Amino acid sequence: APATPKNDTGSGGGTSGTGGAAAGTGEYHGAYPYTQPPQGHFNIAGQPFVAVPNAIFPGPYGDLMNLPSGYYQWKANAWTLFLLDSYKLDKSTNTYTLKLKSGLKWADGTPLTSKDYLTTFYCQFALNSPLWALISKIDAPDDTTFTAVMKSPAMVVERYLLRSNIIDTKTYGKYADLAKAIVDAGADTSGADFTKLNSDLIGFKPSKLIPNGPFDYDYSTINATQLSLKKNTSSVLAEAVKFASILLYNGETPTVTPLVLSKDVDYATHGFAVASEKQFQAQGYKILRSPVYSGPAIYFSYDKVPEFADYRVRQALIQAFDHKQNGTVALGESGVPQTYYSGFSDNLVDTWITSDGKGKLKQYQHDPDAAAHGLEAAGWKKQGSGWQLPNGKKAAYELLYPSDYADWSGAAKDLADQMKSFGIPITLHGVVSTQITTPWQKGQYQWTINSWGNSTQPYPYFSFVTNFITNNYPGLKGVGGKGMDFPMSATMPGQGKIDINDMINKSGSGIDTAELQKNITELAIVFNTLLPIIPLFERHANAPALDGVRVAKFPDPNSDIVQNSLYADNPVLYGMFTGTIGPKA
Amino acid sequence: MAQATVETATLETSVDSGVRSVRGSSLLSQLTRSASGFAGLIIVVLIVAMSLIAPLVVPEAKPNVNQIWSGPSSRHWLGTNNSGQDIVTLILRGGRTVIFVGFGAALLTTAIAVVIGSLAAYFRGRFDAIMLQITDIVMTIPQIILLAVMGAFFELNSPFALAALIGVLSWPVLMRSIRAQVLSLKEREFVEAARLLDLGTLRIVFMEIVPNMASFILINFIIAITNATYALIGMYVLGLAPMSGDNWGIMINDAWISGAMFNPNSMLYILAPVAMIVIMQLGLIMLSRSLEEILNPRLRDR
Amino acid sequence: MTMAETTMTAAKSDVNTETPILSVKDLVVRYTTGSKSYLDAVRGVSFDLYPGQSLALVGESGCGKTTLGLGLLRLLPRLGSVPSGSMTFVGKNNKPVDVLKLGTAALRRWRWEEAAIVFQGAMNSFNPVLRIGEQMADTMKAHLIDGHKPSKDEILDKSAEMLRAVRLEPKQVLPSYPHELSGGMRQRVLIAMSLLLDPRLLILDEPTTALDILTQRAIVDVLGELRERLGFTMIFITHDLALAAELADRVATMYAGRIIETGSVRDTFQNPRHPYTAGLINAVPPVTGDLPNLASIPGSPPSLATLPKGCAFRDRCSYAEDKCAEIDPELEMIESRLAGLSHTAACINWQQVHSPREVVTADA
Amino acid sequence: MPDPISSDPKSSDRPSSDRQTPLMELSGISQIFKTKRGDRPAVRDVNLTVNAGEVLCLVGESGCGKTTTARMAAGLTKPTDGTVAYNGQDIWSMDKDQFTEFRTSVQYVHQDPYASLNPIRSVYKTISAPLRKHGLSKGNDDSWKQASELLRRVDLTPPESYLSKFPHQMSGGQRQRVAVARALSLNPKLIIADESTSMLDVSIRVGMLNMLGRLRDELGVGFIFITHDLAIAKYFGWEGRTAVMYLGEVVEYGPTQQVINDPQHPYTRALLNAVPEPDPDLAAQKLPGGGLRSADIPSLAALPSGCTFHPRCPLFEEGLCDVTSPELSLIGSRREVACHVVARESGRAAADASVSVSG
Amino acid sequence: MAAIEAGVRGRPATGAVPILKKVWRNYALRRFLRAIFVIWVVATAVFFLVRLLPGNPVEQYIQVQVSQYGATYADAQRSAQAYFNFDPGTPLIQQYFVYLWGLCRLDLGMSIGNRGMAVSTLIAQYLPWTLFSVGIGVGIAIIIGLILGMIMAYRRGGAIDHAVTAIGSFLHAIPNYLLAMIIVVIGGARFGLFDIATMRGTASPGVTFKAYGLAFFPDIFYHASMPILTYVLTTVGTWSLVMKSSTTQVLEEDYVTVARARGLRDLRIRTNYVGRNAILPLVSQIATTAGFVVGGAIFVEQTFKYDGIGTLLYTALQGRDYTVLEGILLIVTVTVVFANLIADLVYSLLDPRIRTTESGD
Ligand SMILES: Nc1ncnc2c1ncn2[C@@H]1O[C@H](COP(=O)(O)OP(=O)(O)OP(=O)(O)O)[C@@H](O)[C@H]1O
Ligand SMILES: Nc1ncnc2c1ncn2[C@@H]1O[C@H](COP(=O)(O)OP(=O)(O)OP(=O)(O)O)[C@@H](O)[C@H]1O
Ligand SMILES: [Mg+2]
Ligand SMILES: [Mg+2]
Repeated sequence: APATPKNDTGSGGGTSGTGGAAAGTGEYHGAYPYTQPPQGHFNIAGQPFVAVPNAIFPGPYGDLMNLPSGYYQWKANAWTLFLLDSYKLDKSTNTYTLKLKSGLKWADGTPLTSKDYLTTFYCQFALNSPLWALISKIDAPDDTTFTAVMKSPAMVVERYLLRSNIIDTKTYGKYADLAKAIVDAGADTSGADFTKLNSDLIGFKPSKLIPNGPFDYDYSTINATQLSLKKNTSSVLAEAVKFASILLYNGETPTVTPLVLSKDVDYATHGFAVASEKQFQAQGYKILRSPVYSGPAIYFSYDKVPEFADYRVRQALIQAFDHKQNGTVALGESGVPQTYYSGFSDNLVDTWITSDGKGKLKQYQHDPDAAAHGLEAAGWKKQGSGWQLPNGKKAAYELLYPSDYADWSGAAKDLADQMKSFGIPITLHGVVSTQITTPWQKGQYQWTINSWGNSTQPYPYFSFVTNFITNNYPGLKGVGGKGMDFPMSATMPGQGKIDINDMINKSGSGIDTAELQKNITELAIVFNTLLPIIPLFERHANAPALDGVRVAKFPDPNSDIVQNSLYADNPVLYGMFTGTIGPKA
Repeated sequence: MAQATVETATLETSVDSGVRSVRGSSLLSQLTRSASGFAGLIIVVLIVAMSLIAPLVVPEAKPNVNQIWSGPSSRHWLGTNNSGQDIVTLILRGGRTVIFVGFGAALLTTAIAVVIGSLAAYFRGRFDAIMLQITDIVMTIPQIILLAVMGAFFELNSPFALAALIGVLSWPVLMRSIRAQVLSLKEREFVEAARLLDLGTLRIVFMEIVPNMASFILINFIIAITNATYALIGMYVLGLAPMSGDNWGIMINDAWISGAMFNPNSMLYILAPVAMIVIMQLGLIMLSRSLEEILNPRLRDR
Repeated sequence: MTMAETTMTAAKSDVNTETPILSVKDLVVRYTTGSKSYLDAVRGVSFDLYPGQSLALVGESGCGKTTLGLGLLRLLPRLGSVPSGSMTFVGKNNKPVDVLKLGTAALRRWRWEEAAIVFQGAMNSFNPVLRIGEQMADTMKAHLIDGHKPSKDEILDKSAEMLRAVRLEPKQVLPSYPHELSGGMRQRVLIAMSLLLDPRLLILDEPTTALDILTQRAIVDVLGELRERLGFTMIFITHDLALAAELADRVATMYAGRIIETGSVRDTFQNPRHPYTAGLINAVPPVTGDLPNLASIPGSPPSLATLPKGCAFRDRCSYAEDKCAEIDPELEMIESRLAGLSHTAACINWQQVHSPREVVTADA
Repeated sequence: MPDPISSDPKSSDRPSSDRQTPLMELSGISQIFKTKRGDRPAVRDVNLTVNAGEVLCLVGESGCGKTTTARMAAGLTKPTDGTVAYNGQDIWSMDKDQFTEFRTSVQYVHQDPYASLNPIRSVYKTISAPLRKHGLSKGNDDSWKQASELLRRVDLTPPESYLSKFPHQMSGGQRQRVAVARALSLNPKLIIADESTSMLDVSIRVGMLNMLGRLRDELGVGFIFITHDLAIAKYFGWEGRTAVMYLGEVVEYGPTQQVINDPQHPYTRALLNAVPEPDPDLAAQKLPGGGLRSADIPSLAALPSGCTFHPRCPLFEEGLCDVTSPELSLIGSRREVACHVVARESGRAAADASVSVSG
Repeated sequence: MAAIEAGVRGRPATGAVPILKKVWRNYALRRFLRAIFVIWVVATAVFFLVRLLPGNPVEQYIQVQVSQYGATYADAQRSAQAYFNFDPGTPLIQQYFVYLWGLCRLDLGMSIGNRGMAVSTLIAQYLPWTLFSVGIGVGIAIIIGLILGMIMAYRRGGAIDHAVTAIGSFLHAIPNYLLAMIIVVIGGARFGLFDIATMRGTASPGVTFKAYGLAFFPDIFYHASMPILTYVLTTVGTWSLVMKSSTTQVLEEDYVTVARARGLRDLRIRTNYVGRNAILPLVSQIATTAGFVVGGAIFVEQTFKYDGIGTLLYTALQGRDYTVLEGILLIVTVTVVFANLIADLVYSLLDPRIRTTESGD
């Protein structure tokens, strides 16, 4: 269901639990990896969808400087608007109309108007945003109105429009003008002028950033290890956010973990190891397990292991091992077995699967006997402690996995253990993540572990793209490999030939909810039956959050907002913007 | 001269043992010369024996999801790992490859360094120049990159291949030290004497000159074992070696990436295999005390 | 034979009444050779050395001369030890010290300032990486000269002086590295170095074996001269009896770790009272005159490790009798004179031992 | 002492042609060391020969180039000029086999036994190594026996107590004898002995010299015998020749008997004069400084002009000796001397003074 | 004496050596040319190895775009090419010659992964910190190690020997990244011995030399202290063990006994007689650590978030930033090669015996 426009931004809101602290004192300590200067720069055009790499715009915390129009509540399917009064979709003209709040200001005092929205989205055009494949025209009829016309309607357009961080015309206007000219001339991105614009914008390195959000960089503090954010009082949310300053530690998991252990960090979104997590808990952190809406899955290179081309084999295999154990070994409580195997997160099933469709999704339970029967039905033979393929060979495989991902390698190890006791010996072959893309693309593996689902978009379409296309030949055209080489026109048992490509497109286009639900359900059943990849489990975050040291209270781990995707509409940031998370008294 | 009789008695045994040692028997009695050397021998033998035998007698550690990172207890002395396996079992079973690769690579490294280093110094001239050149090149070629590329093109499955690869890459530093020492040793007159007796170049280099650096070579050999062991672990980290089976290196890598350092209950998972390597190195170094004395008679003090 | 006759090198006849500069009593030096075995390379040696005296220590190869020299300076290798005996030394300040009891610091200063040693085998006596000049300077800088630290010039002057004294050209030698010098040159540098601090006692362990005769002569002259000037006492270890005759006024003959005869040069050479000494003298080839048939002492020296009971020389001795297998004779006074000038021998048959000349004629 | 000669396998097949070509011939050899501080001509234009069964004694002052000459003769260093011929063949143009043959038949005993023994090898290992390498011994026991035998030859008895010793456990003389024993192990045809008896006491030295003398007489082993002890040169080289070197050049060369009993070159005379006397009475009569004008040896880096000996020479004649350097010239029938004054004198007395030499 | 100075009676040197030959004979020059050759070979090898690494920057960027933002491959590829300013399709050999030509002009090129950044700027930014921390750490470790090694050799078999051997080999056998982690986790987080939050990095926020003057130095020492401690602890054991064995050999030399006989002060004997000779075989080993000083310790720097060249190397490796990788590795190569060169020269200074043979043949 599309989000219903909402007016309250939280800032208008009465008293929040932590309202006691004046906007002048508390400091919040977060951690997020960013590229430090001199490589790091302040060109934030395209955030977050087509961002220029290496911008110092630290993930969710970047939203503190340059607000998007709003945040999405993943569980409630609703937008919380920051910069807008309202937005609406005119289905007949396929036009979105965004109404800006009045009196919005940039930190330098200039008013924030719909012009800046134009700048934002023209710049996205200049950066090759997929948005522009779906819209044909944007306009600003007046200072507080922004419109976008879709050429091929899709639900995701709404998200692109509302979730993009708004950038200022003063800084980016010249690029937006150039982009506008190209759009007006027919949006041709193959011309030389586009290429030049694209390159120029990418190469653009403004020395400073003009924020519209409640915080601004404290530039003198930015170094390789940390940066501080200071209050931008002119922001619309300046009052709502109760922290006076924000300190962000730079670093990946290993360097941030000690900081968490020493309670220097209030909340961190890194993927922490189970061992660390346990220790955090021992020290009084609570763990916010926001779903990541994706997880690891077994991929087969059907070229290399044709015996898995038979879907019955895959259906057998998915029952052959204990997904819960696998998830627990990899991620502790954050590795949750899937129930529906719909191809996307169980958290989205209620939203996108029709009620009768849900019943058609097989809930593959751990059942080695059933698995054995399944294999035998497919012509495999149990021989001693191992399995014999229909062609007489022994079943034994090599599993390629990214060795530096703690959870995935844990999962790989456990999978190998479990498969071994099931009778299929697995040789583990770990490769660092930077080197693994090549074999993935070229299909140089027998089994591998790669991800299913999509953690930045709440639409199943993107998950299906990941599952069927990204690592398969259609997605890899031009790259020179065939990936897993799963046939896109497959035979569904009892249904005959299907065109998966077509089904995926259908699952993403259109704005009719019911229609979409139908299409998505169909495709989910296809995924559930054919299992082109075998999801191991669904990953949840294990973000430690420390109440009572600097922050009064983080949301309850069970609260709905924690269901928000960590990296897309972070629940803690949401809490800050809405004033529910504030400094300790 | 009341001492005379005593002397004769004891001195006879001394001659006797001297003769025996000269004729190369009773290595053991020489190894037990010093107490700490003997202790080292025992440590090394125990660890090697354990690593060889344990995989045959100790059953594999069973994963147990309910026991993840359980910390030391009476059932699991060193606790359990991220899949609930008993760490003691893993330690017992996991020495073989590591020790093999460590010794193998160190042996190869030391052998290459000694052979090339001493021959280059002995012959000087073009051979030396070429060898130095090669040494400089091997020494400076960035190994991580080389290994990454190697790992991408070859399957480094067998411990032999691993040992060979590590061994082949790590000799240059020692080679240069050896070369430098041989440069001055070969000017000694006893080398000249050996040349006069036409003992043969190889014999002169390896039997006359090289043993004079024995203790230096020995300590470097031991250091090379540890270095090779960690190079192996580095290869696991880089994902260049297959991660199958129980093996201290895999344990360390596994523990490292699964953040075992951060939790007192899990710390043992990384500390235990490191401790094994430490203990083995300690044992070797203690043992080297005795070996040095065997190789360098001037050091014997009893 | 009068007292006057026994002193032919200058400046020492008047010293006999003084206390000995070095008094060694029953010194034993032991080498550990195995976990339970050892050998005594010096077996109960006693002697007194008077100021200004020059004692030649002769004896066959391996009899413990070097060991004794090392022991006197407490420089034994790691496996060497002094299980018993005492060494009393009277230094420049005329106070007797027990050398075996000197502390580390005192011992360090004592060495080279009071007693210096020139080693056999000068090849390895120098640090290969330092220039000769630096090594000489090192030696001086480590000690006080007349109570003060020597200045650069003093060091240079003194080094040059000593090098010239051993017939070396300082300008050439000082900046040289040890390996650039011939064996003989190194040996001389070592001698020069030993004299840098005007030690009271100088131990020279075969200092001229590697030297040619001219240099040897020069050194003999220099040593004599310096001895006259500085009045140091000398222990001169050699197997070259001729040299001993020239340089020493007393000779002590060692055999298998013991001193078996002491006496003035003249007494020893003209009237040896131990068959071994007699045999040695007999083996010296003369440079003038016709070529004699020289005979070595029959048999071979015993191994110190397996010394039988009784006199160590008896197997090779033409005067040996049954009794010799029983007793290891002590030094016996043959002619008693003033302290330090007497003639002693450790042979029960000393009376029958012929003079060397007679031996030669008997052989011929 | 057991007879060492009878067991020599090589004695029978010694080519008889040895008698014609000298065993070793050094022709015009020079050695110039290049150092940072300039060239050092340690040996210049030396011509010497050794025949089988003959002893050539090299005497001279320290640093005069004896060792350097001997090292060239042994093929240890290549002369910078001139040729070294063994059995008539230039050793530096030999093929591999010939050179191997040369190597094993010419042995060199180093001056310093402290450095010439490998500190980590026991005596047994030191001596048995060449035996094993050249197949002269069969098995361990045989090596053991032969090594014992060699030690006995050099008077290290009982051999058992020395075989297991290491160099640092032995006295200087004992080491020197081990070095000699090692050189003997290959039954060499030419032994170059560099001060090889200097560290031995007189008695053992005489024993050794006698032993070496037997090798010379009975097996025809040639010797280059370096010593500074003229008495030893005289004793051992009585029937051979002696070359007196000074600052890298041979200044007097002839039959030992003549050179030592009737020295001509003022330097040789000085040397003889300096020989210490065992008799205290005789010793007292020596001339101080050997009768030389100066005891200083000039530096090789700055050699005196003319005759290099002139600054020290008692016969020095200004305008002659410091201008031209004398060549070796025949004095009498078999002796060469490099001295202007002596050559002139002997030329004058050539008619009446012809020394007959018994050979 | 006058006679000696009177004149040199040398014979004229044999034939004039052609000037080229003379130049070639020049040892230092010859070594220099060889060093250049080695650098060229290694630079070439590095170039090709780096390009042979699986994956390339474009591919990686695309992967992220596609998997995270749902871009199509085609789109991602286009923006990647625009961003990276690098075409993986250019023939390798052509790229190589461009690279070589750049090298000849001492131009390391532009970073691929960071638009508009010159490789040399990046290196200049990161390298000094590594030089500073690793240099000091290794320096301290070498000094302490050598001293400890000597003490051990002197007291062979004594308590110190046993203790230092045990501790030294213990430390040597612990990988540096683990030790760094132990310091951080146990020392910092658990026992709070120091404040890991403020110690991270190379300097405190905003602290620069320009702004703070001399007060800058205490700050950077404060920040470098833990990395330095790690380097010292992990390498000191090795040095002490190696030095011990080398010293043991020297202690047996006669000249040491003679030096004692000469009554030299112990210190003098230890430094100039024993130490100097014992260090000889270690010279080249010390030289090779120069490469380490430049290359940094990747994992240690990461653990302490100390942004030295190791960090840059790591990110360049992760992002397949070819030019940066090549630049860093070239610097390492040049350093190692020249350190070796210097080691050889130093060696011949320290050991005069080598020098003579060098010029002798
Ligand atoms: N470190 C040692 N260990 C065992 N035995 C030793 C050691 N050093 C010397 N000896 C033995 O002690 C004895 C005496 O040796 P020393 O060097 O004192 O003899 P020397 O009289 O100086 O002989 P030379 O005249 O040959 O130098 C010899 O038999 C020798 O083998
Ligand atoms: N490697 C070298 N480099 C430079 N000069 C050298 C070298 N070897 C020897 N010399 C010099 O050559 C000269 C002759 O040396 P050599 O060793 O032949 O003398 P020697 O006659 O054997 O003297 P001694 O009797 O003292 O052993 C000496 O001046 C010496 O310094
Ligand atoms: Mg001696
Ligand atoms: Mg010599």
